[in-house]
Amino acid sequence: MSSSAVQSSRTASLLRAEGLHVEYAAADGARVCALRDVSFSLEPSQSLGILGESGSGKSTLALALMRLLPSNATFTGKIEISGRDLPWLSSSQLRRVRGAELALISQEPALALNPVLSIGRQISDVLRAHSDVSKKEGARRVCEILEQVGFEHPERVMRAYPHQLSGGQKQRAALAQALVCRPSLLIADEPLSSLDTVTQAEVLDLLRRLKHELNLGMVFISHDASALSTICDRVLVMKAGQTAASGTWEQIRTSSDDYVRGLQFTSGASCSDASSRISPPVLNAAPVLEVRNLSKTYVQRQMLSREKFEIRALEDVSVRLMPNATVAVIGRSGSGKSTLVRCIAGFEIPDKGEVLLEGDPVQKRSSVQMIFQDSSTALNPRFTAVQLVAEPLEIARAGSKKERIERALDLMAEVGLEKSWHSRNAAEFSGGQRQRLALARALAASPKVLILDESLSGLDLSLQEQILKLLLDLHARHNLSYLFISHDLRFLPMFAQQVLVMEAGRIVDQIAPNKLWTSSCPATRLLTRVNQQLHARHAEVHS
Amino acid sequence: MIRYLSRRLAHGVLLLAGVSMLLFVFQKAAPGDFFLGMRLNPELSGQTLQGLRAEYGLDQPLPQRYARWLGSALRGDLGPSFAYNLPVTTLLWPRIKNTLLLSVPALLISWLIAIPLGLLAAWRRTGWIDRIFSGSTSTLLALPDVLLALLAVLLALRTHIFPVGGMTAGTDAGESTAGLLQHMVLPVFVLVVGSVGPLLRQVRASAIEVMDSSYFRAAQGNGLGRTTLLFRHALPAAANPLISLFGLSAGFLLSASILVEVIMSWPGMGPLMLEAIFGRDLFVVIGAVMISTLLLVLGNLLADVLLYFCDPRIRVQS
Amino acid sequence: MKQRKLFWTAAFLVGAHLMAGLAGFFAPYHYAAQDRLHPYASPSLPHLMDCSGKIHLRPFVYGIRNKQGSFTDYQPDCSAQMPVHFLVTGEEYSLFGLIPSSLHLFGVSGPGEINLLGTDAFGRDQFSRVVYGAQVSLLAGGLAGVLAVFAGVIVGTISGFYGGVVDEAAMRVAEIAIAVPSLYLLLAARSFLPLEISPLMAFLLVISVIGLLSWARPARLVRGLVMSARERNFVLAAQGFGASKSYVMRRHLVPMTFSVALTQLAILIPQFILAEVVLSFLGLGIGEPFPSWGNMLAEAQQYHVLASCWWMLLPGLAPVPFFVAYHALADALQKKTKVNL
Amino acid sequence: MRSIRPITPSFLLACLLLPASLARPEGRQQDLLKVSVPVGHPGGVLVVSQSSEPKTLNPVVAVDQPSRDVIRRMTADLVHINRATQKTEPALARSWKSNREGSQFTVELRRGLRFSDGAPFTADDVVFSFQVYLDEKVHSPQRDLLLAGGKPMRVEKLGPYTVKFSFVAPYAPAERVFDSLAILPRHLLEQGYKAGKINQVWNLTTSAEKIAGLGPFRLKQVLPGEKLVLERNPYYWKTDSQGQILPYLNELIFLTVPSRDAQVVRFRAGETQIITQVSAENYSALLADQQTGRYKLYDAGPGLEYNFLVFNLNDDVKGRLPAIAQKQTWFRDQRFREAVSLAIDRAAIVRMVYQGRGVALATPVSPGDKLWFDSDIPIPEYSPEKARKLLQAAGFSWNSSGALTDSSGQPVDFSILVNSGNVQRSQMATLIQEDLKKIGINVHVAGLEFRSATDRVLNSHDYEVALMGLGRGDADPTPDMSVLSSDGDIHLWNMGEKTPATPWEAEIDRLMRKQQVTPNYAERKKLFDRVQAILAEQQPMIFLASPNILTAARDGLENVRPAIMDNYILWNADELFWHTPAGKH
Repeated sequence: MSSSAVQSSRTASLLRAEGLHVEYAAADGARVCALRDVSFSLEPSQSLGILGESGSGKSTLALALMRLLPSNATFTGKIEISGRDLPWLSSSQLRRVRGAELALISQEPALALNPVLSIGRQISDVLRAHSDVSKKEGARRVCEILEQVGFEHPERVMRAYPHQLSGGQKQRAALAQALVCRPSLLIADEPLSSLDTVTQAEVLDLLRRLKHELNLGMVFISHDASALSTICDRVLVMKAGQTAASGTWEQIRTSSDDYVRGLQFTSGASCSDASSRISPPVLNAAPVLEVRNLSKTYVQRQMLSREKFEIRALEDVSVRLMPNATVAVIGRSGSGKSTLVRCIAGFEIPDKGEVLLEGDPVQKRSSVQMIFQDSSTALNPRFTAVQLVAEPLEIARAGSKKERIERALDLMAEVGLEKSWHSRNAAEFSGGQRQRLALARALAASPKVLILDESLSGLDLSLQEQILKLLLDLHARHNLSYLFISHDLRFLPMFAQQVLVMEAGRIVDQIAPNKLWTSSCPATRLLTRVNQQLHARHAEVHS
Repeated sequence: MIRYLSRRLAHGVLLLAGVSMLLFVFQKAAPGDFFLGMRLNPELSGQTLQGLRAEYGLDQPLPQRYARWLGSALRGDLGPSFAYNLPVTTLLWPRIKNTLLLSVPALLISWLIAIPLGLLAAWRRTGWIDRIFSGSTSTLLALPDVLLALLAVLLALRTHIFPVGGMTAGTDAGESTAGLLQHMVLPVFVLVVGSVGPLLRQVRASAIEVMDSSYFRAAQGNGLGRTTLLFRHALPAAANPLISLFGLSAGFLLSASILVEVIMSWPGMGPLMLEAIFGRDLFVVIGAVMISTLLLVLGNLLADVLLYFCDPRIRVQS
Repeated sequence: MKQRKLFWTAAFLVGAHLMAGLAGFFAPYHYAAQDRLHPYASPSLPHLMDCSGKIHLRPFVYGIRNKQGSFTDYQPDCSAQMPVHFLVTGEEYSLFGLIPSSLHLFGVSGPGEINLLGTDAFGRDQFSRVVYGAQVSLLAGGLAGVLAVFAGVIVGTISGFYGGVVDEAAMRVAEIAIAVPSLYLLLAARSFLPLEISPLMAFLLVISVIGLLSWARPARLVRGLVMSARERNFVLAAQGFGASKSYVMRRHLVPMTFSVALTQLAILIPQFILAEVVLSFLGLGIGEPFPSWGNMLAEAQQYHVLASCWWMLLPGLAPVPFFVAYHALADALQKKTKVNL
Repeated sequence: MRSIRPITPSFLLACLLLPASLARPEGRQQDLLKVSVPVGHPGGVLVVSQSSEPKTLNPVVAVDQPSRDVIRRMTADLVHINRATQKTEPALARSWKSNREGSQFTVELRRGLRFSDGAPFTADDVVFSFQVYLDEKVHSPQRDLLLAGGKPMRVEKLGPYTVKFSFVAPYAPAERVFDSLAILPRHLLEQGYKAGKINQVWNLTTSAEKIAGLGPFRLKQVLPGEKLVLERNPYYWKTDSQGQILPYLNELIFLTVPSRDAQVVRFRAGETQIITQVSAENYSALLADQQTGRYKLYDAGPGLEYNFLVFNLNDDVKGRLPAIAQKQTWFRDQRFREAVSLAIDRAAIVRMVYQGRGVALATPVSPGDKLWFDSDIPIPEYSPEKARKLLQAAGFSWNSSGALTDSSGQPVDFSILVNSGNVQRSQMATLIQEDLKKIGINVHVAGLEFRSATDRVLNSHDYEVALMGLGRGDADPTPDMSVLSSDGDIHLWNMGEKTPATPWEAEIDRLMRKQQVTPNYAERKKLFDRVQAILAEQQPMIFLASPNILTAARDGLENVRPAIMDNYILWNADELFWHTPAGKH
């Protein structure tokens, strides 16, 4: 550390990247350019945000900075860490830099920790790789760092294995592992995206605190401008592997580039515009969907163990969904939202209670359709777009094959997909397009109720907005009722008539969306507070 | 744990029963019985053979014979060998010992070779090292055991460095460990060469899976040394399928070396089994398969226990 | 690059199988043609220089004659020079058992024979037998492999999809199928076949039995795959559209097992090629006069062959290029599978 | 490789045993048998390989060759067939007298002999032994030979050293059946016999001291699956011309080496010292480096094994197996059978399969059977032309593609069933397939493993033609009756026929029955010659060839006189000795 300090005093830069260029050799021999002439620099204890939509080359940048690119990638460019030229380091020199001066935490903390090694060992291995400490001293330092990242009982965590920790805890453990050798630079690659909002806020807080305490330089990669804005001094916006804009937040905010703007703001106007088109729910009619006293308990049995674990996923949950209405269900992950919708969609059989569609037990399963969070998993990769959309028709044996294809093409057009894309595979569509495809296909089944299970949360802000608009359109045109599952409260006011808050398998609060922020229910208040924290800057801008 | 183990054991018992029943049926389906082989001896009359058949109960209907065998098997008596006039258990035991003497070291050596080499191959996954690796493992797999054993015999015959077969020198009484080791070298070598190919591929494949994972990349990103990475991080994480494979291989401890034993005249299960199968020495075959199956069951159980200790996801309650 | 590798391995395998199919053309002699005067002749490689040191442009082989007082020791006969010709007419054969032809890739003119890999106990040309033997060995491997995978996919899909009692039962039976030695069943199967069918048919039937019996391993793999696949969102979605079980299995689950099945096939076929060797070694392989790599290698266990006729071991190496190709194919498929899933 | 140890255990043992055997405990007179063979030195170990391990050491139940080979070294018989001369000579019986018609024998035993555990040998042991062999409940394989006219012989003790055997009818081979009938020690076995457990005694787990016999060696140790060690019996009853008690060797070790080829490999590598039987091809290979290998090869001439094709002439296939029944119309035609015989190149079989070390056969009796071979019967010549003429005469013809067809236009083809485990016979089948193609007969070779093939021939009769081999264990025609007589147990071509189907079969039956009760050798020979002539003419079985008995022994082993009977090389194990006393190779 001292030597790097000396060097950095000369060059005065913690990280300098010049002309980074990365190409991947694809399976068919073609070369795909993932990063094109990206340059930036970072001073000690500064933090730089990298903002961009998915596929813009952010993660490639992180890997390139760590020199961890896969073998089919070719890299050119210059990376200097504290004045040392990273690409020219030998593998043993590189080993000494990694973890000691330069550390990485990545997107999915669950995948970043070795599942079969204890947390303590994983952290102390890093420590021992870089300094010759005794076992006892090592354990002490591990304890210390675990405490620093906010664990109350570090000794217990040291003995624990990754699967015993929650998502936030895992991310904190990963952070402890990255920081145990006191690196001067931390590269954080979408550290929040797989966490629920409450945890996101906690981790973000922690990062802010550590940055100050440890004098950490940080490269923070995210697609979420509002989260970035709470932690970064400067920002670099990426688009298709290239720098689209860079500078301070002020400069970015005033950018005239549509792309750059789209990443930061939702044009609330268009949404409210759409919401005005929303047809009012028929309140006095019979509910289209009624869920009565649903209960579901999972029993987990451990291999080699006699004990059973009961997880009460749902306890006595009742929901009424009126025709043309939208009910939102919010709650932390694990609160039972998913189980509820899976029971409604018929993928799970509840222990108790019943699901009624227009007053009768669900007869035709296709009347309730579900849009999954990650649409790529909901579309068979072997099917072409038109096959996907026509599948419900094929199953229902509706019309001739030709008619089915025509109907499918029409539906594609309706959700905003070009008809000429009909022979593409799902993988060839972008995230937003896939979500549209999933919608088209759900519509093909002529459903009455559409369940939107976190259907927006995987998408960039601008895309979220577009899909939302589409949803509102369809709502009116197809006489749909929505059951909307989310942990993000931003869009709720424009969309839902009622919000149900779930915690630990129960519905703890039923409230109108505009009264969310004034609710007295602790669970609701936690959710609203966290949302506010995360999107503070966003809110600022919005106002 | 006890409940789990007992469930597995119950499966094992079911398996044993199924296997034994099937063998009885197969045996019935294969024409000729043990005593048929004596009929071409002009000195023996058909009557005598009929008498012998009756003595061993071969003239009774199949279900009855099975029931009788099952009854005695439950008491630990796997029936008599027609050829040896001995209880099968007495007959099998020394040969099982001899076979294990070959197959256990071969198994261990194969794993000891396969693990570091497989990890290394996964680590250096591109370029000529990988090409040599996959080419040579394919070649290893392609060489029939028969050819390997014959080549080993040829080698011994030409060089006189190693004995050409057997377990002890003809004049040895069989007590000398050095002599035994000398006789073990070639057959164990052949077995190792014959079995290391698939293991290497399996280790490499499992290790690659781990090395492609983000936690491995993260560990690399934290600057861990190569040995630590490979043996402390990759190996335990890649162990699951390997442990299952290891457990499975227990079932083949008695049968993997049959051909090698026959060609190199090792006094193990191989020659006995072949003789018994072709000679329709029913209870010997059933006994041997039963013990093999038992090893399979125990091997799987062992694998489960090993998994329990190696994989915290199974061990520790969440 | 990987695509290219896949292409070349597949091309090699297709070519090699075609060569086996066209054995009549590539083999200079019929597999059963005996030369009773020249058993166990060593390989005769084409020369360019004759005994007197003269160089010839056209390669030739020498005839052989018995050494004094021996049936199986030969010396080259310098007086009988037999030039090698390409695309010669020789014995009649039929391509794929259909098209009669007498064109051979190469042959020699003269009284003797060209034996690139020597001759066996009946003076039959080993090279021709290796080429013809490929037909049997590859057919055996392919047939058994396809049957095993086919049965495995069916059982595995059903067992993985329905789960519960069906799955439990199927897996217990699979355990038994893995535990029981097939040798016993083979004895039964072979003995039940009528004798008048040709040894080739008999053998193929026996190998089919082996194949059908080996369903357990692929079935387990497919089952695991199907079990996870049936929880996938698009399968749930299809069920959400009201799809029947058979629809889900047919349209979604079985196609998902294809790549695993293909990979298994590439792994199993070599195994069955080796199984043929073991069968032959035990005397349960294909009967005379049909050659297979296994029954040719089995001859080498005789001491005199082992000690003095090294070329009789060569058929044991014949599977090597096929294995390398099959494994490369399996690897490439596995990689592809990973990308797809 | 092997270090020379100063004192080997076996050498030590020799030192200990030698004085004991020289100083016999009693001065009583002993009837020792003096043999006239070259005199040798005592000591040394001989290692021999066996293709499978002995199954039992119990002479009463042993049927397999390895067990018999070992048991015959450990036990002795009353009358012994000299393997070299193929004639009987005294063994435990000092002398015997028979009555005129040859139905009663009075045997005088040697006196003062002891079993290998030191217990004395008397007539009681003989009577006990025969009681066991003849007991129907024991199912001893020896019993069948002790029946004459379907009735068992009677055994009476006339004195402590005199026993009388009587058959209900004259029994020509009586002397010969005593050969290899081991005399059992009553003191060790009577208890087991009375308990009904005689079949279970003396198995491979029995400890050495509980087993005793009158043979040259006794059990020392069994290593299961691996080897069996015999040691010198100090109480043996033969001496050489100088009065040295035989055997010379201290130990005889039987090593289990599963395949014949592996046996040759072990021998070649110097790990065994003799091989009981070498295949002709291996013999040639060994011959090539006889000098460097320091061993000698022995060709004892044609043995008693005969290989043949047998046509399925069973009557019971009619209706049950129509395809075969149809082919039987060809098989029943003597001219067809003879044509097939003429088309087979026996010389090629001898040359290709036996490397010239064998003989072509016209009858089941090979020239190796010194007493019963009939040199007047010619070997069928190889002549496809004659075969074609004969077939034409029998109404067969050839179609355009050269295939033989019968009078109804049906192409003639059949399958030859062969035991696929036997390399030589498989090779013969391949050669015959090629030969018969030349006269237009398409032959399938159907290789089945031994028991499946045997089951078809003996039980289900679901075969067309089979290629088999049988061994004539004893150079006497009587055991051949089970094959040749139409009521024989393995009357292969027509099993279980009630009455002879053809006149020539009736004639064979009559002749065979007659020879069995004719005591005079010359008369018997005439009768059996006639049988052979009928077989050669009718060819219900087409006799092919008989291999020579080929053996090998390491240099320095003396008195090796391989014979074609029993264990070809170990039959005089008591006389074998190492040229150098230590017996090191």
